[in-house]
Amino acid sequence: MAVLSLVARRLAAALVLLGALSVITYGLLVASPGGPEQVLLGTRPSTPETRAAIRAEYHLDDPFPLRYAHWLGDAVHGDFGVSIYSREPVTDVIADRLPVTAGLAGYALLITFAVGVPVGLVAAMGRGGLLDQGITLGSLVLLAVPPFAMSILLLYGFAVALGWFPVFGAGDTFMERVTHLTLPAVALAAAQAAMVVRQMRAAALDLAGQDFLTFARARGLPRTRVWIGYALRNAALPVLTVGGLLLAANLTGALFVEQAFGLHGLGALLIAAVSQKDIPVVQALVLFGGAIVVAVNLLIDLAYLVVDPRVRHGAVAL
Amino acid sequence: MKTPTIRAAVVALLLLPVAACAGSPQKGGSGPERDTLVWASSAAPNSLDIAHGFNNASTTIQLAVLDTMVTLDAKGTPAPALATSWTQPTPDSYEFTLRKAVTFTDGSPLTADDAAYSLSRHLDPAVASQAASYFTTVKKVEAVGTDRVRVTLTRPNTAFLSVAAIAWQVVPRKLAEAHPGDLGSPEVGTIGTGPFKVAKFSLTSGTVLERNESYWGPKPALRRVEIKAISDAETLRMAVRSGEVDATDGLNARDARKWTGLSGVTTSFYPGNNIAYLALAVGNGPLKDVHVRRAIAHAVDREALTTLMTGGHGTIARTVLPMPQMTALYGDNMPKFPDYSFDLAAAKAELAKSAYPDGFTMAVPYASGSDGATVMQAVAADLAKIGIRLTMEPSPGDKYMATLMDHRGLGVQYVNLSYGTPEPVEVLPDMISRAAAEPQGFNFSGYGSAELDARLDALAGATGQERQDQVTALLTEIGEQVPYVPLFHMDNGIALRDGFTATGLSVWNPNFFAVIRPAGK
Amino acid sequence: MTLLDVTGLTVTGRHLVVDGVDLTVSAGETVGLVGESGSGKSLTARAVAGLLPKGMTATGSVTLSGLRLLGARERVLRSVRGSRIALLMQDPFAMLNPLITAGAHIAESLPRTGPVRRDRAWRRTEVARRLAEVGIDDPSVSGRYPFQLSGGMRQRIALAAALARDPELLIADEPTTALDATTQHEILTLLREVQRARGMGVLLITHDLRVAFEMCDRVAVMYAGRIVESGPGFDVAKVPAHPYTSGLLAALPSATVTLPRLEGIPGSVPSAGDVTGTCAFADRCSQVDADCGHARPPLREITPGRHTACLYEVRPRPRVEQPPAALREPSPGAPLLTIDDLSKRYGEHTALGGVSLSVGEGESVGVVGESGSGKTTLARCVLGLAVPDGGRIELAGLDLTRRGRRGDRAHRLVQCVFQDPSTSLNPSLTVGATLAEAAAQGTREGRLSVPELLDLVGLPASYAERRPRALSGGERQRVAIARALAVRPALLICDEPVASLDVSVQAHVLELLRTVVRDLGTSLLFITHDLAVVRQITNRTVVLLKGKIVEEGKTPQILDTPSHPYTQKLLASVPPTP
Amino acid sequence: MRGVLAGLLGLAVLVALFGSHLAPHDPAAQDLALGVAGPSAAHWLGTDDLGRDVLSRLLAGAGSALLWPVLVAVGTTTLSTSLGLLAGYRLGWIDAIMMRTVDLAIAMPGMLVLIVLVGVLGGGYGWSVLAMAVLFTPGDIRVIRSLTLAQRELAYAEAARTLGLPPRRVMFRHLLPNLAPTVVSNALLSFVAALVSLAGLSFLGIGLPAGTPDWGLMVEENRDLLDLNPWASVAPVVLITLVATSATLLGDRLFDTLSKGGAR
Repeated sequence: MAVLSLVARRLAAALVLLGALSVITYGLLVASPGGPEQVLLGTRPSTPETRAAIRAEYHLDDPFPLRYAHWLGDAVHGDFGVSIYSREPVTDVIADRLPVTAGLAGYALLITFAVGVPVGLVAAMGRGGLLDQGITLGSLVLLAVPPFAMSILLLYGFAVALGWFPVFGAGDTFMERVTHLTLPAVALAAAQAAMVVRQMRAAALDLAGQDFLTFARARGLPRTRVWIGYALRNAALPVLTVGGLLLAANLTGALFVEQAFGLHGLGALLIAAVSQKDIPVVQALVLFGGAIVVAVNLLIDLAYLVVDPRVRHGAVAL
Repeated sequence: MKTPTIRAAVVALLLLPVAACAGSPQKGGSGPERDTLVWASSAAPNSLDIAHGFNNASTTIQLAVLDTMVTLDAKGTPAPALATSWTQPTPDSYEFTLRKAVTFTDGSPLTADDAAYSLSRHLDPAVASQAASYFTTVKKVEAVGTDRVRVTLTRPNTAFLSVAAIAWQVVPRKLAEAHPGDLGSPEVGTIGTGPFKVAKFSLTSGTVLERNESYWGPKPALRRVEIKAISDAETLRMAVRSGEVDATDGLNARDARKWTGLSGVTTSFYPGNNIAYLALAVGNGPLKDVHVRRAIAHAVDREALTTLMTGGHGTIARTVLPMPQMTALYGDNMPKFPDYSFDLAAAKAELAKSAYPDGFTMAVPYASGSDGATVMQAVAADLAKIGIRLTMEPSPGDKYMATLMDHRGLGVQYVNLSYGTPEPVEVLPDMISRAAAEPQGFNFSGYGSAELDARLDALAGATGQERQDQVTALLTEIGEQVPYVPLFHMDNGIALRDGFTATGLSVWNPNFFAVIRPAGK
Repeated sequence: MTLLDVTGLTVTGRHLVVDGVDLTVSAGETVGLVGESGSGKSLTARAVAGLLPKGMTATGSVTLSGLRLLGARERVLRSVRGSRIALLMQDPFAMLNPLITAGAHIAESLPRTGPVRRDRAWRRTEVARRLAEVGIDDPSVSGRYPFQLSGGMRQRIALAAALARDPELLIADEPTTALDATTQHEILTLLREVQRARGMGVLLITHDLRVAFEMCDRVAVMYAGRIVESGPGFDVAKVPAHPYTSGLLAALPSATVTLPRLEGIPGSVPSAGDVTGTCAFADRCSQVDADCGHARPPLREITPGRHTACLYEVRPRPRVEQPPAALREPSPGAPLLTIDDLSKRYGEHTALGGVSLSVGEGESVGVVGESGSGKTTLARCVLGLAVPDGGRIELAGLDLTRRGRRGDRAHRLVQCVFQDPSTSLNPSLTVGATLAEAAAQGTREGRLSVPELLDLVGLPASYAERRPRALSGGERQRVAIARALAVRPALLICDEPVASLDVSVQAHVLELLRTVVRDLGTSLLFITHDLAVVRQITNRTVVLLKGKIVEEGKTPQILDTPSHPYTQKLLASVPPTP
Repeated sequence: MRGVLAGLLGLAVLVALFGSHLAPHDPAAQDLALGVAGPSAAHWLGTDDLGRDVLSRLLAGAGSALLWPVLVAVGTTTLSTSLGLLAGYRLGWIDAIMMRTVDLAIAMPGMLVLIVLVGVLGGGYGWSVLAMAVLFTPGDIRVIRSLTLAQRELAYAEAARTLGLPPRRVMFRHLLPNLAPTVVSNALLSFVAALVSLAGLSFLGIGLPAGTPDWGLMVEENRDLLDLNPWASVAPVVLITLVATSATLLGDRLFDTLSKGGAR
């Protein structure tokens, strides 16, 4: 069965990936100067006894392989340890932050497609026309604006100058969430929407040249049938792929925006954790990120499986 | 160019639906009677237990929730708190009498046992308390009867009370014993006898305090305090500006100009118990030479630096002690200390006397993006004028901190430390004791000797005039040998939106939530 | 009565491509529109169906039994398409939606209104009926996806879909070009049957004169965007009334006789825009004179229903009386190439199942087979582009199958001319560079210079400067031949070298190959699907079927008296040469 | 249009090379007395909080702002092109190994790794540049490989092989020129990506020494001056965007022309 073997293959790959990721990050963090002491001792003078106690508690004097093995042993039992900084279980720390980032990512993705797909199609239809050129140029510019610059721009424009939106935080109720996350989502989506516009435009143009589209029209099929059954369905896959990758990117890489909008999301957490040598948190985050990427890719492949018979019947390898 | 129009269109398209419900972003604070304060700190509090959260953000909350045995009055002298009174039977022991009928917010009564344990736990390595070094002189803590606590020291320590005023925060023994490592974490939280109790503590969505209605002391005017962490200074400022935040202490005197400009916001500054200086590693090459050190002291334009870094809300530092400690110690009759005016000629002259008449080049590590970065840039510019070339070596804050605390590659360091007590003994050992010259210590100049250590010990026990003279002597020596170049004292500041006032802000009483009150109340 | 009436149709894109075409198709009639690539025949078809590519515009008039199509609203056209005009396109692999089943294609094309209720059951039976009409009785086919079907099957499905709403006119644009000879034959027969049964009009677009003559009641020959001759197929074939037509006919290779000389038409097709004011064929014409250049000759009627755009009588071409079989007999002795029990598999598919053959010194052997017969794999194995699973290849005493033994001698022994002229040359290198590089790979003595090589293949030395994109398909193949011969190989392999060339050009290239190998004494292994070509250029022929040799012998006797049924089938499916 | 683009980029290059000479003031000269100030005759774009001339710093910063991304682009392109060609042409185990690795690398959460890497290694753009090159390469390798696979099947490539040309020659003289359009536009794309990401890293406080005149760093250092002198941080953003846009646009155009020209 195609699906099973696919899933199996992917899971195997995932294990390798996560293994590699964890070793690399752990190694980097251990190798880099300074340890969790700074965080644990604070910026106050400390006594030798305290320092000794800490080194013992966090196995700071063990050799790297031993420490890693220690961590791995717990990790495989689902115990990702306790945050050095906040002293709560890492899983809680992440669970605490996830909703913000997830909301942001989802919202951004929504905007990205709500804008990207139609605009891309419009551009493709009016190919070479003024509108098309405008859109193409516009998307290029959006691609070129650094996300954090975009954040600052929006922040000043809509939150400070116009005061339409809150400046920071993620809000508590659903409605608050929406208002709080709108600007960050836009900042995040801007470049991605531009990407999707380009993608969609290309896909549509490519389709327009396809014989089977002409043949469909030649048989006098109704417009809806041609557009939905033929054009969209065939354009869906590439766009779908982009969407998945964007989602993964947003979940793991929204840190600029989170930083600028003072959102306590995973990105912000990562930055803090890295600078605090909060190894358990960083490890968990990186693994989480890896897992997300793997999962998304798997979902995309499954989607292909569903939509494209050639893949389903193993005529084309994934 | 079509771009702007397109972008505008896109954004507008997205905003329209939500713009409606975006209504007034003001939350909290916007209630009918404004006894809810939305407070923002520039860093997230990481623990409600000083043993693991000895930093501004955390301590601010701790002092609102937990009571200390003693406290400091406006002049910085110890005053009763949970201890109604105390005696000093021998120079090296204290006996505190506990306030009657005080209960923790969980209803359980406060006992002498709780109080005693709350101190002794800081000595337990298993707790790995960040406050441990404050209590190194504590030998024994015991509950005497139901309402008295006796503390025995290894040797007399005049600073003990002042230190206790910050770090001896009283928690229930049961709770503390059960959680040596993670008391005060979001999971465990904490219980105190203070004016407020914790309604919610999360590193992500912030902290909420509610008035402790059964508080033994004067009730705070605020019913509820919501505490947010906004790490980005600019975002924080805009949050206050837009009214989403009512008050914050997260403003750097340096940015005063930007804050004072905000409408509907009053910013007030008061002397901070901090000292910014350059540490000159006396063990390192050219810096071995006292003339070089003096030359540097002369060459740095402290006045310009002070205005740059404190935006007019600070003072030039003449000695290495924080201003409040100086005033607490000397009052108005400040003695004259060796001072090095900004004088390039004098600087060149000093340098000429040294082994490096034409100057030298030296690497200077610093934390990128920090105040240090700015200061060192300015200093480098100054020193270049007398031929001392500093090559800037940036590294991320944490990495810099790590190398610094390992005392690796010390040269010219910018250091700015805040302290908690009016006691010079809290500061001086950090600067000139040989113990502090070891890794994890704060003596970055490496200046020190057995003789000095002895004098420091003596100072620890000294009182009155004797104490004053000893400090003066030490400061004078530091002034002559210049292991440190004092730079400036920076004021602390808080910003309040209209509708709130703060009276009696003092460096010795960082309990903001007790002093901030709705306007008119 | 006339069904389709096209008058003065002109199509312009970046420049003029169709220039005033008049054309009629009556009900029940099959009209062939013949022309080489670039003659504008396909665009004419597209214009009629109102499906011109973006950026192209048509003027003139197109009416379908009175209804104006050209310039009509899209809504009108949509109501006409499928139900009255159907369009069948060339590439069966690109014409179907890869994501839906064969059945779905037909079902979605069925009329949406009618006397009986259009429910599921009806649709199923209807689909089955339509499939049966195009000769597919296996109902499971309707459940399959395009990629699971052979080219022929797909073309049948496409036809069924195109006819689903019973149009009066079917425009078939090169419907069989992409298919194998035998399949092509089947589809054409099917097309004729369906046309007869339904009595519908068919406009058949093709580049293959023979197909046109075989299929059509009337034939119109297109050249550079205009029609140069039209008339009943039979007459046109017998007595061409335009030099171009007669040129084409002369260039046609024949499967029945070995022509002493293969004559192509000199020069190449001009673009319609450049010749609006003159006879488009003038500067390639053997009997051109002053008047041809002055004005555009009108399409004049010579006999009823017979038109030509030439001002003059077409002189009959002089028949070169020469003993046929100009091919020299191979010198007897040890064979140059010996292939022994060669086998190669790709996964499940067996490309070669134990093939043994030999090529003698100076001999020319043809390998005939359809796609999937393994003929190309055979070539690739000899060239070392594929590694055989078993068997031996010995070339001039050198064992090519032993790994690593190919060394630097092999490439001097065997070279190849590949099929696709569009990719046979490196687009980023000049012709000169390509040839020089090739020559450098040969032995020092007797190394040919670039000009010599160009001269060898009948190209001016100035071509050395050009890049491939400035060359016509024929010229590219000439260069490709020169490149292959540059190292003076003992054996030249040709893999369908002329398959994608127009007839007139094809003739040139074949003639060139014939003479060159004769002069250089190179042995030839000629791989093709076209029996007529084999006849012209090989002494011996090997017929491959599914990776096995089914028949082998002297070319004439195989083509004249085939013994194996498959060979007979192949021969039967070659359209008769007039 | 292309003229305009080339002009813009040419200008950028000129400034990058000679910017510090064009600067009206010494970009490092501080004027603490003046501090931050808006545009004036003396300082067209005003000054930052150390009283340094913004315009001069922009000009002087062009160098580092453009140099590093160029390094990334060059590194990424050469690496990905040669590896992609190798894998796609040689196939076999080389290809297998390389592709597995690429799959792995692509599945890595790029931004995460970058932050951890640079956050830990710290100091200077050097590491960031390296890390970025490593992050960008796998994707390009894939593209180049698949193109190579397509090209090597084409008649001209097979002819080259049958001529017994050495693999290196086939790869670089025959295949590479026909991949040019993709290679070039890839290079420009990674340039843009690097330009933007490096600015981003500066924003996170990772990268160059404070006070180095560098566009990304200026945005970060001066963004809290937006009220007092917006130009200090807006100008660099505009410049970054401008350069990035024209680079991408040029990439698109070049791709079109090259593929029309060189290849079929």
